[in-house]
Order: sequence, then structure tokens, then C-alpha cells
Amino acid sequence: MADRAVIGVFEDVDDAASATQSMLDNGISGEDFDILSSSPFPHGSFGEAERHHNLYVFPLIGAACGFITGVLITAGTQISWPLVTGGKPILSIPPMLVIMYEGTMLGAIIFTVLGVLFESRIPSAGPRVYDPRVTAGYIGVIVSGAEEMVRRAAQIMTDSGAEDVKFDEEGKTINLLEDPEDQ
Amino acid sequence: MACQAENNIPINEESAFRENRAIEWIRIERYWTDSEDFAESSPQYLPMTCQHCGNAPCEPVCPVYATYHTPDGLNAQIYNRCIGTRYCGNNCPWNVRYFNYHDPKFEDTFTNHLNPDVTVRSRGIMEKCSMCVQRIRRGVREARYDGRELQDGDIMPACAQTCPTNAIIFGDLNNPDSQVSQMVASDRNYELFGELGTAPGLTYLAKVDVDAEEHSEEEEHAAVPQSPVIWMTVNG
Amino acid sequence: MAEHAHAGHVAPEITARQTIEDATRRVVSTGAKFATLDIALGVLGAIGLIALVLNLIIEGTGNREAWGYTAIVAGYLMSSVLSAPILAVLLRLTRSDWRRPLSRIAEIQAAAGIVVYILYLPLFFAIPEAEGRFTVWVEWPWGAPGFFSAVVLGLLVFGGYALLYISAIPDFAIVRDRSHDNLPRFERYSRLARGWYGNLRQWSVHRAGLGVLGGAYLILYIWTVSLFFWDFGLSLVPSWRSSVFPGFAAMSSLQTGLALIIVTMYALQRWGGLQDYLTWDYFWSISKLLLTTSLLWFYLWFSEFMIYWYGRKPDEINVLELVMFDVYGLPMLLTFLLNFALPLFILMWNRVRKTIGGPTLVACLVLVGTFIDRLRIFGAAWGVENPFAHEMEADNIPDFLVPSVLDILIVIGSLAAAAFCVRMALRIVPLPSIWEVSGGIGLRVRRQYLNHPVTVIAKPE
Amino acid sequence: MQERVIMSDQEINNELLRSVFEHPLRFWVGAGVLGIFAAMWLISLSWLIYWGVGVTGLNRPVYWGFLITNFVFWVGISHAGTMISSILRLTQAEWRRPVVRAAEVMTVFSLGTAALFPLIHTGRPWRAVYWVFPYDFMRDVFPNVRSPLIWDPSAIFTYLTGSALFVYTALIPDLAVIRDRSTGLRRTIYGALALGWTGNTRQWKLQGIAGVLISALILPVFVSVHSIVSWDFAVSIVPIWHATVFAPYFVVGAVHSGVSAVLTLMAGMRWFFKWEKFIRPEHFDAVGRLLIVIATVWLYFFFLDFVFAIAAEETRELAVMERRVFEWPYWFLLVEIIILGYLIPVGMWLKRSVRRNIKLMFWSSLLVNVAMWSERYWLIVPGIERKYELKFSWSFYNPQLVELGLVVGSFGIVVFLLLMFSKLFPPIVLWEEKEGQRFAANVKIGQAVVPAIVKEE
Repeated sequence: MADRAVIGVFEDVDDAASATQSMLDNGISGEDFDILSSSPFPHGSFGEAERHHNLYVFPLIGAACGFITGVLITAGTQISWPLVTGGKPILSIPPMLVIMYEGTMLGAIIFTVLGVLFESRIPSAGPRVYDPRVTAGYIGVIVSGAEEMVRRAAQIMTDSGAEDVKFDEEGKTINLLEDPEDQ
Repeated sequence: MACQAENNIPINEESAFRENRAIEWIRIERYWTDSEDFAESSPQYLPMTCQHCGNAPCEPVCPVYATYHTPDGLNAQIYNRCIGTRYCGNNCPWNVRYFNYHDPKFEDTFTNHLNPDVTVRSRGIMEKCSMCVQRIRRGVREARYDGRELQDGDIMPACAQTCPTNAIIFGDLNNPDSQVSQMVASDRNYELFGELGTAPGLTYLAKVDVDAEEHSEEEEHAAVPQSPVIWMTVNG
Repeated sequence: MAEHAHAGHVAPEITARQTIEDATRRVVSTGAKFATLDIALGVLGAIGLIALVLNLIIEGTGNREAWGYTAIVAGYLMSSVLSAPILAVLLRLTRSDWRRPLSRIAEIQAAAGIVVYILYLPLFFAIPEAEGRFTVWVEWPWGAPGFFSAVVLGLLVFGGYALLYISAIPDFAIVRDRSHDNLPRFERYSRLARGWYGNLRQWSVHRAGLGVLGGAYLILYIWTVSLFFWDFGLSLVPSWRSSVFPGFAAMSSLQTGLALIIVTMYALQRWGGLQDYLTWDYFWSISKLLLTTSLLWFYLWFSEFMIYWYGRKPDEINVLELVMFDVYGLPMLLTFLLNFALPLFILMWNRVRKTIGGPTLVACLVLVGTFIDRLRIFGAAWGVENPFAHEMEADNIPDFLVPSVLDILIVIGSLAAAAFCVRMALRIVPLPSIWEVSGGIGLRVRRQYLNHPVTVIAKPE
Repeated sequence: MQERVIMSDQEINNELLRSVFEHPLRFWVGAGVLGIFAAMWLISLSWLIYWGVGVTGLNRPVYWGFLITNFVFWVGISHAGTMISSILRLTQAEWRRPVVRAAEVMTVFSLGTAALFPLIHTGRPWRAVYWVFPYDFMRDVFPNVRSPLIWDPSAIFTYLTGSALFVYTALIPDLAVIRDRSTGLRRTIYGALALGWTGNTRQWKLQGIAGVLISALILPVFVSVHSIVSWDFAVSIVPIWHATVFAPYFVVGAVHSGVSAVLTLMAGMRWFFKWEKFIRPEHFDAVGRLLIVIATVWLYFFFLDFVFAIAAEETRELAVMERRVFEWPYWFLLVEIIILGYLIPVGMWLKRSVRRNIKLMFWSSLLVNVAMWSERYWLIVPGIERKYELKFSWSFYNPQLVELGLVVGSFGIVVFLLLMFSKLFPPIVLWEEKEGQRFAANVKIGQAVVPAIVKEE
């Protein structure tokens, strides 16, 4: 099935909201459209569907990995190189705690960032449709799916006052690294 | 001097003393009795060298294991590992760890007199009294070669060897018959900063009072330490 | 941990009128419902007082060990009831919106301050003089340590009552105005309200007064706790020279105060008819603070432990043996679990924090844990034979302080008396704080933003 | 109090990206001046490495001096950024928005600078590879994990990585803005850095959660870092250093100096980039109020440390204390620490009109950092000058020119790096500003209009 995508660029937030509202009224579900904006909106402002994510798993995995690494480094080096210093036990637990703690936190933070990137689906080669005006404060409404629905959505967006409505080129993604003016 | 020669300690120039950077593995600290009149005050001498603590404060703070505790009970310094964080020097209550602020300088001919058993330390590392570890090793080796137990006099650090009044005595504390063991058992024995719990391997004998039977020409009580002693375990 | 975005904040809409109704009803109806409980608490409290007097007669003030448990319970109450108002002060300072139904619950705990002071009196005589031992007073000529503690503690207890009273004046006026059918009550509340009728000037004075008093209470509290734990705990143990200890005591007190508030909140919303006011999101907000204080508890404890463990001076090792490993090892372990480990592992889950039961459970654990911790600190301190010794010697480590029958009675009686005081205060002071709750209603507005309802909170400067 | 200027997203972009797209003369002058300082640092550093630690004023037993003091100082400064941005994010304080990125970036640069100091301060820096990662596992040459000097790198490494990732995560949307507004090579570079960010719902949602989550994770790290730095001193048995209060005391002191530095930085940015619309007096007001509390807590710990040192009445501690309180220059430093670090600034900040006066806030926050630098020196050096009662080896410390050059130069380096950062990336978070505009609302109560914000959930 040939999926198509369309982006409608709105200058006014309220226009975008009314466009999504009438899309919802016309049987285009919250799953089918997505909003591009230059800053976060309170969730549900456009009636979009909630995107499920598993971000919370990442720090836990990271913490576990970091903790294990910490244990291995501390216990391992002390046991395999058993030098007595200052009469302290070969396995000195309080100092180990410090390093295990740092390891745990390091793992958790790194994995959280990885998780954010992964769950945000970036780095990505680029979306099907995009408009640089989004970062200048415009609202982009993307609808993707069956061609018939996409065309209907495009009509709704034009009616609701979209500044511009652009369709994607079949099967191509936009390369965000390239300068659009060069093309 | 014996120590300097034995352990290849560079000659301290005057500037080193002025900057408090002199390297003297064993130094004699002088304290003066309180007295208004300088003529009446008298010096008291405290030989100060690495205490070779059982629980040495300098050891655990080193990030690279450059100093650690040998099974003999020595507090060893590994020059190759040392990177010169100087934390050990800070954590030593006796200030007996010395840092090489500059490369060692020896006068022309002195280089020919260096002890081949001891490395010359480069700039940027810590050094300290090793209890003449090269002599200890030789003594142990020879004793084992001869197939006998170590006894007093087999090993003699340079300072003990040259001290004309035998104020420094070295021996094996694990051997109850050794001279040090007997001296350590005496009432006069005390540890310098013993309350820190570092279990120094070096202990001092308090000087005995004039009024007591011992005849001594020096006056006043106070703890003038006499003999550092070392205990050591000999393996095999 | 971050929270899941959830669909709006669903606090029941409370009107100002309803708040007034609810809060006055409690004061007006004499609360026969819990009369048995009140009587029981009163009797227990009386028994405790009698035990205290008996102890004074039998043991006198010379025998320090006999007063160990009194010190324990005094320290415990100081950490719980007197620290609770701090939350109200802090949240007012930061202008937090969610303080409104909680602040009175926090302040009302200070009603038990008098119990702390009564317990303090025999300690005042039993504490050995400062001269010759290690104290904050170094070489102060006289009065230390007992006298100064007596003064600051008195100020603190007084400050607690003053805070409660001043914050309640507008509410007293509300009750007064609704008591025209009952003359004695009208007169009583007229006296309490001191001619309050709520003009702008009165409000601005009230606001400034609460701010200054709150700030003073906060500083005084930290200072008193530091001083008390220092003079009556730490400094009795030779060699225990942990400079972080007053900070640790203050932090663990804040934690206990929070726990006490949470437990009270639970009781009030379960049996006290405040379920509309104390919804889960208040438990959620306060449980974050409880989690933070639990982490800080560990942090401050660990900074003490680490230094002693690493330093390895013999006298420090002996102190560690006494207060953390050997003699009071079990209390230490329990405290560690109850005040840090369990709270951390329970409260780190946002899903648990968002319930009512979870935070309450942790709060109960913390309350118990802190008592055990006070047992550890003051038990160790008051069991020491010779506080004038310069160093803790290995053969001088005291044994575990075993309570006598009187001690147990004192502990139970004091706790009951404290609860009794709070119960009595509840009969007089309206709860929740009417002026704060109704004042917040206008500042919290639900609005439609695009397709989505949001809560807008106004922040008047 | 309605100071907020309503701006469109486009205007915010134009204003805040000025630092990236424009090169006014003041930028070159600033870069030049700071470059001189940085060069001075490099020269001093080369001098030190070439001639060895002998060129410093260190001796026996004063083995640590200016460089370690400076290390502690910069680690302290680095604590502000994360403290400000994490705590304010977690408490959803609205006034965080213009402050966070600059503060976090300062964290990264000052922490990096700080981390250099212990390394160049060693006797043989070229062998310090044993000490910090990567360990020489191949030859079984392990570090001694019992040493606080191993905890240090592990904590700093964690903190540095965490803060850098923190900055980067929040930077991605802004990189996309620059990408869309530039052409050619610059577009390719920023495009690659922006990782194909488009700003859809999912990405924004995760961006929001990431901010809170990383804040919550990095806060405990932040506390641990300076605690561990303090343990470098506290676990030793040097009389004044061996104090249990050191960990929280250092942390609070770090926050005190760091938040003051953020204040200085805010005033500097406002002046240098002319961002009066974004960095407003209300922000200074809020930071000032926060600082009063922090400074008071710091004073409490200062008091605890001080009193416990004399209360023990041990001759050893008293000997150091005597030097710290009565002997030059330490008595002067003590007076200076109290006056410049607490009395003057806090006295000023108590007044609302001062808190809203940017010039006064700039200078008072500088005073705090002068005092905090001396405080570290006052804490660290006298303790080893008068170590234990064997007076024979008591010593003194005369800092030399090289050390001074490194200390002064380090200030130049950090500010220079900050300036370079602002050249490449916007130092104020664009999307946070835009979001702040959107969340602002007014509530009408009677006749009064009260500023309000949408509750973040």
C-alpha cells in the first residue's frame, strides 16, 4: 500500500488546532497525524494520540550495567592485585561503594540519553515531509497513511487556513543535511 | 651522611634548606628546652625517619599503589609507579616523605660513588627511608644461603651501622631473643604519635631521668628518644 | 524520576464556603466520636508524668543512666513534633501552592511542645557540667550546657505555639462569626481572635508576622536541635567529635517531621473527614520531599562513617564500635533500613508515590526508625561512665542501655501525652487552615488551552 | 510584576541567535582579551611542565597549594550549573528558563578546567595515565581504588559526562533551528548534530521527560562529586582536615560560590549580548533570594567546622587554628571570608531593590567568589603548614608566579570557552523560552491581574 504523507504549515496555533479538530471530526484518528512545533505544547493540545514509550526501562538497565562494572573494577582489581595498604582489608567495602555508586549513576545517565534518542527515533535520516518554517514558530501538521485519507486531510488543512500544504514525493525522505535551495 | 651515601640521596644545597625542600631520609630534629637564657637551654635530639607504620596513613591514599606494605612489614615506595600526587606526604604525621622537586644533582665525581644497589630518583616522585631494603634483602639471602636463622647483626641499616653510640638498633621483633624485642619490652618503650593507631614499626625509648639510677650527663626529663627499632618477619 | 503525563489534575472542586463549613464543624461538634481515645491518651500521659516524678524521687539526678530514656524520648519528640511546623514555614517561603491544606496540619503538631519541655527539666539537672569535657561551649564560665539549651528550647516551644496561634487567628474569627448561637463559644473565640476582622492592614501585618516568625522558628529550630543533640548526645561520648553530627540530627529531624505530617494526613483523610482536601496528589508532592530527606539522611550519615572508617584512629574506632557496630549495632542496622533503605526502595517508584498508602507506610517506617536512632544516639551517650575522659578507650565502651519499668512508662506516657496535646489542639483550632485553603481557590484556575484543559496557577508576588 | 515581553517565536529566534550569526566588534575584543589570559595559562603550564613542580612555592610538608585550591574552587563553580538547572527543573520554577543552559555550560567548562589541575600538579604528569582511565588492564597495572584520588576521577568523569550529555540533549532542538536557518557547510554540520530533529509530538514529549529524568539522576552525582573532593582532605589524618562535616560543608560552599558565579554570568550575558528582554530583574531577584538561603546554610556549616575544631581542645587542632585565626595572612583571609562571603552580599540581597539592580548583583556576586576562593585556601593550606606538634618540620608556603599565572589564566580559559560556546550555540535555550511564553498566562482576581503559569504536569 502506498503510504503518502502531507504537511500543512500553519502560522496560527488556533488554526492548526481547529484543523486537527475537524480532522478528528472527519474520521482521521489521532494516530494518523502528528504535530511539528518549535517548542513543546501541553500534551493533547491538538487532540493527538498519546505516544507510548519505554524510556523508564533505560536508566534501570544502565544503572544495572554501571553497578556491575563498578563491582568488577573495584573488587576485581583489589582481589587480583592484593597489596596491603594502610592495614585496610583487601576488599575494602566503603571505598568500593563510592566507585560503584559513580558507576551506577554514570550508566544510568548514559543509558537515559541513549533511551531518549532511541525513543525519539533519532538520529533519523529525515522525515517524509518537513518544512523549515516549523523552527521559526509555525505549526506543522503531518498526516500520513492511505492516499485517500491524506488528500482529505490536505483539503481540511487548506480550508482551516494552512499557509502551505505540501505532499511528499513518493517513497523519498527529506535529507535534513542538504540545503533545500541547492536542489 | 651514611644514609646519603648508601641511598644515593642528592646533596642538599643551601637553597633546598631555605625552601624547606631538603631530602634527608633520616634527620635529627632539635628541640630546645624552654628557658629564658639561651645558654641554659639545651637541645634535645629526636632522630626522625620513616616510621614504617603497620597501618600507614600514607599507603591507602596513593592512587597508583606506589607505596604499599611488604610482607616483611616495610613501608615500601615503588619509584616507577609514583606519579607525584604528594598526597602521601600530606598524610604523614611525621613529615618523613620527601619529594624530588628537581632532578638530583651530583658533583662530577660523585656519580662514580653512587651505590649500584639503589636507584637514583628522578624529578617528580616521592622518596623516603627504605630501611636500607637492599641490605635487608642481602642479609636474608645470605642467611638462607648459609641455612641459618637470621640473628642480630646480620642486617644493619647504614644509620645504625655508623651511629657511634648505638642509639639506633635494628632487629627482628618476631624473634623474642633479639635485642630489639627485649628493648621494646621495656617500660621506656613508646611510639611516637601512638594514639593515631598507625602502629609504627619504629619505636623510641624514653630517656631516663637523671634522678633515676642511670647516670647520664644530660639533664631534665622529657622524652628524648634513643633507639628506633624495627620489627620484621622473615619469610622462609 | 519523572512523572507520567497524566490527564490533568483532578482535585475535587472545593468552594470557600465548603471549607468554612468543614473546618468549623470539627471545632463546633465536641468530637465525642473519639472521646475514648482522648481519655486513654490523657490517662497514659498522666501515668508518664507520674513515672517521671517517681524516677526523679527514686534515682535523683545524679545517676545519669536512669535518665537515658528520658533523653531518648525528649530527643525523639523534638525531632518529630517540633520539626513538623518547619514544613509549613518552608512551603510558605517558597510560595508553594500545594502547602495550603497541609500547613495547619504541620503547625498543629507544635501543640505538643510542652511535653518536650517537661521532659527536658530533669535532664537539665542530670547533665554533667561542661567544664572539663568536650562541648560547644569550649570554656564558657557558667550556664553551659543546660541553661542555654533551656533558654533556646523554651523559645522554640513558645515559638511553635505562637506560630500556631498567629496563623490561626483569621480562622478563629471565622469560628467566632459563626458562633452567635452559642454564647460561651462566641466569647472564647472572640478572645482568641483578638478583634480580627480582616481588613487590608491586618492581613498585611499578619503576612509579615507569619513570615518573620516562620523564619525565626526555622533558624531557632536548627540551632536548638544542633545544640540539644550536641550537648545531650554527642559530647557525652568521649572522642565522638563528629562535626557533621548536628547537621545529621537536623536533617533526620526534618525527615521525621515530614513523616509525622504524612501519618497525620492519612489519619485525617481516613477518619477525620478531610478526604476531599487531602487527595493523593498532596501525598505525591510531600513524598518527594520525604524521599529527598531519606537520601540526605544517608548522605550525612555516610560522611561521618566514611571519615571515621578511613581515619582509623583507635579512639574513633571505639566510637564506631559503640554507636554503629557493636553495642548499638542492631539499632543502627534497623535505623539504616527504616530511615534510608526501605524508603528509598519503596518511594523511588513514581507509581508508589502517587498513592496514599505508599507514602504513609514509609512515613510509619521512618517514625519507628527515628525512635530507634534516638535510642542509639542518646542511649550510647547516657550510658557512658565518664564523659570527662579525653578519649574513648576500648575497655570503657559502655553496654547497651537497658530500660527500667519507669523508663518504659516515661516513653509511652510522653508519646501519649504528645498525641493528647495535639488532639486537644484539634478541638480548638480549625483544620484545615481556612484562610489559606480558600485563599488558594481563586489562584488556581482551570482553563481550556486549544483542545486541552490545563490548570493555571497564579503567583502573586 | 509583569516584566515579560510578549514575543513571537520568530522574534525569539532572531534575538537569541544573534550571538551565533553576528560578529560585532565587542566579540572580537572580548575574544582577544580572554585569549591573552588563555595564552598566559598555556605559557605558565608549559613552564610548569618543563621545569617541574620545583618552580612552585611548594615544599615539605606543604605539598599542596594554589593549584589544588584552584581545583577545589573550579569544581565548586561547576556545581552551580547542574544545581540550578536540576533543582529548578524538578521544582518547575519558571525563572529557570534563561539561566539553565549558560549554567550547565559553565559546569562543563569549569569542571574540565578543574580536572586539569590535579593532573598538571603531579610530579610526573606524563605518567598520570595510570591514575585516570583508561587503566592499564593489559599489564595488570591497576589503580588503588581505596585512594580518594581514584574516587575523584571517577566522580568527575561521571559528572562531566552527565553534564555534557545533559547540555547536548537540550541542545538538539536548538541545533535544528540553526540548521533551518543556515546554508552550505554550516547547515550540514548543524544538521548532523541535530540528528534529524523535526520537533514532532513524540520528540517533544521525550525531551520534556529527559529534562526531568536527567535532572533527577544528576543531582545525586552533583552532591557526590564535591563530597568526594572534600574527602581528599577529610579522610586524611591531618588535624584540621579530618572533619566529618567536610562533605556537606564543601557541597554547600560549592553551591554558594557556583550560584554566585551564575549570577555574575547572567549579568555578563545580559550586558554583552544585550538580552535585557530575556534576563530580567525578576530573575536576579529569584537567584538572590535563593542565595540568601544557601549562604546561610553555608555559614551554619562553616560555624560547625570552626567550632568543632576548637571545641576538641586538642593541641594539634589549636595550633592550626591559632595560625588560621591570628597569623598573617590567615586572619585577614578569615575576616575577608566572613565579610565578603556573607555579611556584605547577604546584607545587600536582603533588600529587594538591590536584588533587582543588576550592577549591584554583578559586583556582590563577584565578592562571594573572591571570598570562596580564599576560603578554600584558608581551609587547605594552614592545616599542612602546622601539621602535628613536631615543630621542627613546620613550614610555610609562598606561592610563586607560575602558580598565580595558572590560577588567573584558568579564569581566562573558562570565560574564553564560554564565549566560544556562545559563538557556536545559543547560550539561552530557545525552546524553553518559547515554551515559557506559551505557559505564561494571567489570572484576573477582582481588579488585579496576577501573572500565572500553566502547571507543568
